[in-house]
Amino acid sequence: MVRDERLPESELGRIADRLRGDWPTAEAVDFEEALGYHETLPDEKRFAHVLESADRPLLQPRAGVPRLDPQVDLLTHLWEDGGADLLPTTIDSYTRDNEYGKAQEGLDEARESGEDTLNGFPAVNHGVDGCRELIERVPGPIEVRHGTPDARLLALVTFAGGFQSFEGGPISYNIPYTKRRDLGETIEHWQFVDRLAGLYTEFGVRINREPFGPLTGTLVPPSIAIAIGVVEGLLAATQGVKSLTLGYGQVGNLVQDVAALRALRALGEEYLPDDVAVTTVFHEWMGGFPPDEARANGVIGLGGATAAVAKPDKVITKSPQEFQGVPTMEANAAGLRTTRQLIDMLIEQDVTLDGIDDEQAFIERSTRSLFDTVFDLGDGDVAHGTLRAFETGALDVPFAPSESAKGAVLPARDDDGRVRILEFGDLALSADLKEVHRNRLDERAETEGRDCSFRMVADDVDAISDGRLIGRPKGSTEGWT
Amino acid sequence: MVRDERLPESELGRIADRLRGDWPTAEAVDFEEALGYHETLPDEKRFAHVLESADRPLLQPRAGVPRLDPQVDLLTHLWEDGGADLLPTTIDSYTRDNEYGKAQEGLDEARESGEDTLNGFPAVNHGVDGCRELIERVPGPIEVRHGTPDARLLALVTFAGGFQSFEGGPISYNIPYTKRRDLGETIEHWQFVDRLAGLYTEFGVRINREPFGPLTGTLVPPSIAIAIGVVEGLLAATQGVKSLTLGYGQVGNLVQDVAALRALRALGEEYLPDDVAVTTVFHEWMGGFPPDEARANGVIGLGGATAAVAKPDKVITKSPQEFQGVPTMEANAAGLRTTRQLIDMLIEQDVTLDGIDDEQAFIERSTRSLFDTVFDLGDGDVAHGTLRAFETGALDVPFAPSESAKGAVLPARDDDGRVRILEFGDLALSADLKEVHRNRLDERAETEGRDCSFRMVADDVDAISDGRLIGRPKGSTEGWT
Amino acid sequence: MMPRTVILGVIGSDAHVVGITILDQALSAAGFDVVNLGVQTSQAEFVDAATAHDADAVLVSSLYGHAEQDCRGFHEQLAAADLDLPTYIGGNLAVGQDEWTETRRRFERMGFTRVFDSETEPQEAIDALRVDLDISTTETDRESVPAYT
Amino acid sequence: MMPRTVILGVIGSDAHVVGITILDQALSAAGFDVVNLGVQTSQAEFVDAATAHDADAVLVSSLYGHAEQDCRGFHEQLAAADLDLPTYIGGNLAVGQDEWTETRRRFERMGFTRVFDSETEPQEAIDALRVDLDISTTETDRESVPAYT
Repeated sequence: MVRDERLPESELGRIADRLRGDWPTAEAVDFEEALGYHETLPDEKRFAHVLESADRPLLQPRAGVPRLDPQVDLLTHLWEDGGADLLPTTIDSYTRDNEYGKAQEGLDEARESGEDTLNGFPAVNHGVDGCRELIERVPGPIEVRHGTPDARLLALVTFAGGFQSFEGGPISYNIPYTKRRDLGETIEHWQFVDRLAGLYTEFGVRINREPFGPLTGTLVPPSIAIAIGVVEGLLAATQGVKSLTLGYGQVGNLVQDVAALRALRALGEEYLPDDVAVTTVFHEWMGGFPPDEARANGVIGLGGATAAVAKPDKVITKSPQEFQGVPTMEANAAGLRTTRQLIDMLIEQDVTLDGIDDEQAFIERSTRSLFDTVFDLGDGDVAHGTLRAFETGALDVPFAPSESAKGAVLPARDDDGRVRILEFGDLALSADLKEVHRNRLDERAETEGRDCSFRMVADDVDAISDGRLIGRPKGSTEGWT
Repeated sequence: MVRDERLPESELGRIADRLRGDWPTAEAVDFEEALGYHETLPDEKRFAHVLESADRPLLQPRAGVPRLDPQVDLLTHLWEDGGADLLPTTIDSYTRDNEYGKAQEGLDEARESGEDTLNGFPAVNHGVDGCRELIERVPGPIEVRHGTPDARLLALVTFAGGFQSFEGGPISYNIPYTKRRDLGETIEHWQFVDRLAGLYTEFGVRINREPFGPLTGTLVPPSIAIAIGVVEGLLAATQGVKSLTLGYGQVGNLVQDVAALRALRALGEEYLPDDVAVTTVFHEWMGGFPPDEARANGVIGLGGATAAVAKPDKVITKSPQEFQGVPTMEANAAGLRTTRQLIDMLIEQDVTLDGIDDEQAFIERSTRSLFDTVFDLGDGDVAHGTLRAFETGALDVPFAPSESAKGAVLPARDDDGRVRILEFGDLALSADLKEVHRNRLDERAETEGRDCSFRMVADDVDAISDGRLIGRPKGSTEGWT
Repeated sequence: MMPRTVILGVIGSDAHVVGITILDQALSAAGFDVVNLGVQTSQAEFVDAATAHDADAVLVSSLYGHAEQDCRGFHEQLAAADLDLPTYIGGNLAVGQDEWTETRRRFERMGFTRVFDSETEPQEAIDALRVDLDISTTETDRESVPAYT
Repeated sequence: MMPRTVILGVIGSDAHVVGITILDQALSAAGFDVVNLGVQTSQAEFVDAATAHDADAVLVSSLYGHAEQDCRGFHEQLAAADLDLPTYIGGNLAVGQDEWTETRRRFERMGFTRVFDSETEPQEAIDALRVDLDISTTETDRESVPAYT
């Protein structure tokens, strides 16, 4: 049974040796040699250093193409024309499924045809040398962003390849991404990733780890996102990770978003050990975008304004082409610059909003309720408690495809546009907290002259892409999307 | 000497008769026939009705091309694809200089070549029938927007042509637009325009009048803009105008902009007669735009967010192509939709900002100080007082090209980005009010480690187009621009 | 009369979960017994669930554009398991610029009783089930559950 | 020694007022007596003002792209009025894609002592005036006025 205990070094080595057989490039991984390589990197390519020493929110886009040269060009464009402060390398879907053979076929095809047949950069296939070439040819620090439930080999290769930041976690890269992955097994897999990051850290190479805050990206109540982020942070800290970036995805209500980011930072600093440097990342709206670049720019604008008020350490930006899928690099850079303009115009202003403290206190109480239940269910062990909490529905994620989650929680916006909970399932919130959610949703129901029901949820899911925040009734809800 | 007295109807008729000689199309103007025409217009084309009965901020772009068919297409596009609530017809520069002959040449050339050789719609040349065709073929209410110091003939033709809203005023269309126009004469010219609007109003055709709030569009302190708007409103009310829209141009500081719009509404309602319906219009940033559509969208986004919080009756939108001059109709529509998305996402949210009340009180005290001086200088006559106030510099507009204004006032942003006054000239602000400005600018000077000087002004003028709000020193100020 | 049982699932390797979650809620609220198989459901899982639960109808969802491949042979499998019941499919069924009428006909020829596009409201599916399963409105209305349960 | 007098104005029908306002402030702060003719100033107005104020230098600004036409014959008029003094021009002087060096040479050939682009800081013009009018830095520094006067 999985426990929140540090993976012994012998076990780490044993697993690493087994993983080497999974794909030939893993053979080139040599921990001591990799330490030496990392030491050659200048400060401006050390991810944790850049992030933790920043005095303003840093901007980071998403981006990944299969071949090395185009990936260098793409990241260089986002750096130079977009003014990105931090860079990403998004990994392809085959790698996320550990299908390195298929990724190789895609990469070979891309190299032959010049067309991108993969939706990201297959870092394992590029191997240690390919990763290092990318690190060397691109001017900024780069994070591995992926969505891989079992990311052990990916971490092994990319850490040796010079990457110093790695997104994901056992809950956040399982529950929202897959149907049948066993959560206990995923926790074990991420203990390996985190232990490896911890080992690099012990030897002076500070690897930044970033749980994926937005989860399903669809109206996730802040307390759920924060509780899961803190749990993943604790699991990582146990393995020796010292640089943690906790994440949160914009819901679109200014007060709730600012309050949530403050709660995230406060609870992260409270729950995580003192020697862990906690930073925060704000994801611009991850739900459906309007099918119109002008309106999409409005959504991005609100994201930038929220970031300027909340001042997270990092902002993950969206592009005006979000609706159509992968943006051109020009659109991706445009999203960065629109966000930058709003932040730079607003950040020196004293913008103090009423109601932040109350909302923050409510989010913190709710998060504590969830977190304490996890802790209790595990008899003090966070790993075990997490498993039990998801089994019982005490911890749950709305719209999660995973069989490991009950998926009984349903969110809806209140009359002010804040995300509340309509269906709790067995979510571990006390009666008084549930009462607040119900009252707020009843207020909305009264405003709209209809009952609280799944219709609100359906309307809210589509609202922003339809050009508003709250899914007020107008007769068009969608059932099959 | 000009006095704030209602123009006798005989005098109105005499001037109208004289104007008829200025351009042949004026012959077709028949007041009684025009009243009958206006009565045929449906409610949705009655400007004042639409504006005054709205329950949310209405959006209006700027747009004008010389020929009728393209103007119909342009406005229809902005209505359908931009979702504009109110439409504009921007008049060409020749008409603004009363050069109807040159406007005719431009229009003829445009008709022959199919290329737009004028920068707007020459409404006088199109005449009553041309205007009516435009009104009939376009789905929404249309305002005449221009910049004409002597707009008497333009008003005569466009009112008869079915337009029910008319921008401008004797100060706001003189001081920021021309060098040598006599202010007293301009006041007389606008008394004619306002009296004509008042006469239509008496006969049931409510003509909406809108003083041009942004003035020079360059860091205009709110109290100056509001004082001039109220003065122009009073002059219009004397002539019988009952529908007045007072304007204000965004300076980019959220708290100051919201406070200014509230002060504008409060003082407008206080100073203007009870039977005048006062509405407010917020202009998105009128200063220099970034030479980059993505960053321009950020500026527009902040404008939309400000509008959502301040809730003016109307918003004049900008386009992402603002930097390059006249936008394509697609870019113009995009600016509308970006603004709309921000407003629709934010307007139902309870966004209450600290410091609004204090800033509003400061703006109101400053405005009263200016307004009371105007009143005193005129021995109770606003028209006369305005002339004397501009002569003495008691009332002044920064960066005004006009010889009728002292142009001694210089604005600069404080440490929070709010527009304050660095050089007062003879501006009629009491010592305690000046002290506030000085203290705020001294705070900034200390932050920046430099003295308060014209360098701050130069840096601030360029700041937004350079991608920030406050022109912090970095060694590049521009002298010749 | 017993509530009717409907099987719900997203077919193939499609992982779009929002629509089916809302459909589940809507059907439950309308009084149906819903067996929600979730995302990434195989044809065999649909057939097994329909047999095991003695289902009255099967509702298939597909959002990622591969519905035609994923549903090939589905009705033959249902028939092989002696299942004769209404089958609905809904979602993004057309790839590219296909006319909707053409798309609908193609899926009807494959054996689906009804074909819905992605704009369809849950209520339409509920109304169709009432017709196809011969349920009177009063009956299901009596069965409907409040939202907070 | 008396402060030096400089004539300032935007030539032609150009109405850009911001730059000249700031230049006025900068020159005044640096101790010059500034005669600011404002926007839309004709050649004759420049000449008359230089004569009337016994000016030490003339600074011409042009932002709207018609500087060359607006300045044609300007130096001939100055000479006719027996004015021999440094003349500067600055602003957006090139139309279209002209090389800056080419533009600068063209205005120098017309008789301007110095030619500045629109990115030029006021301080550069001040420094140039000090050189051209043979003013020691200490002298003007002593003359400089605080910002709040």
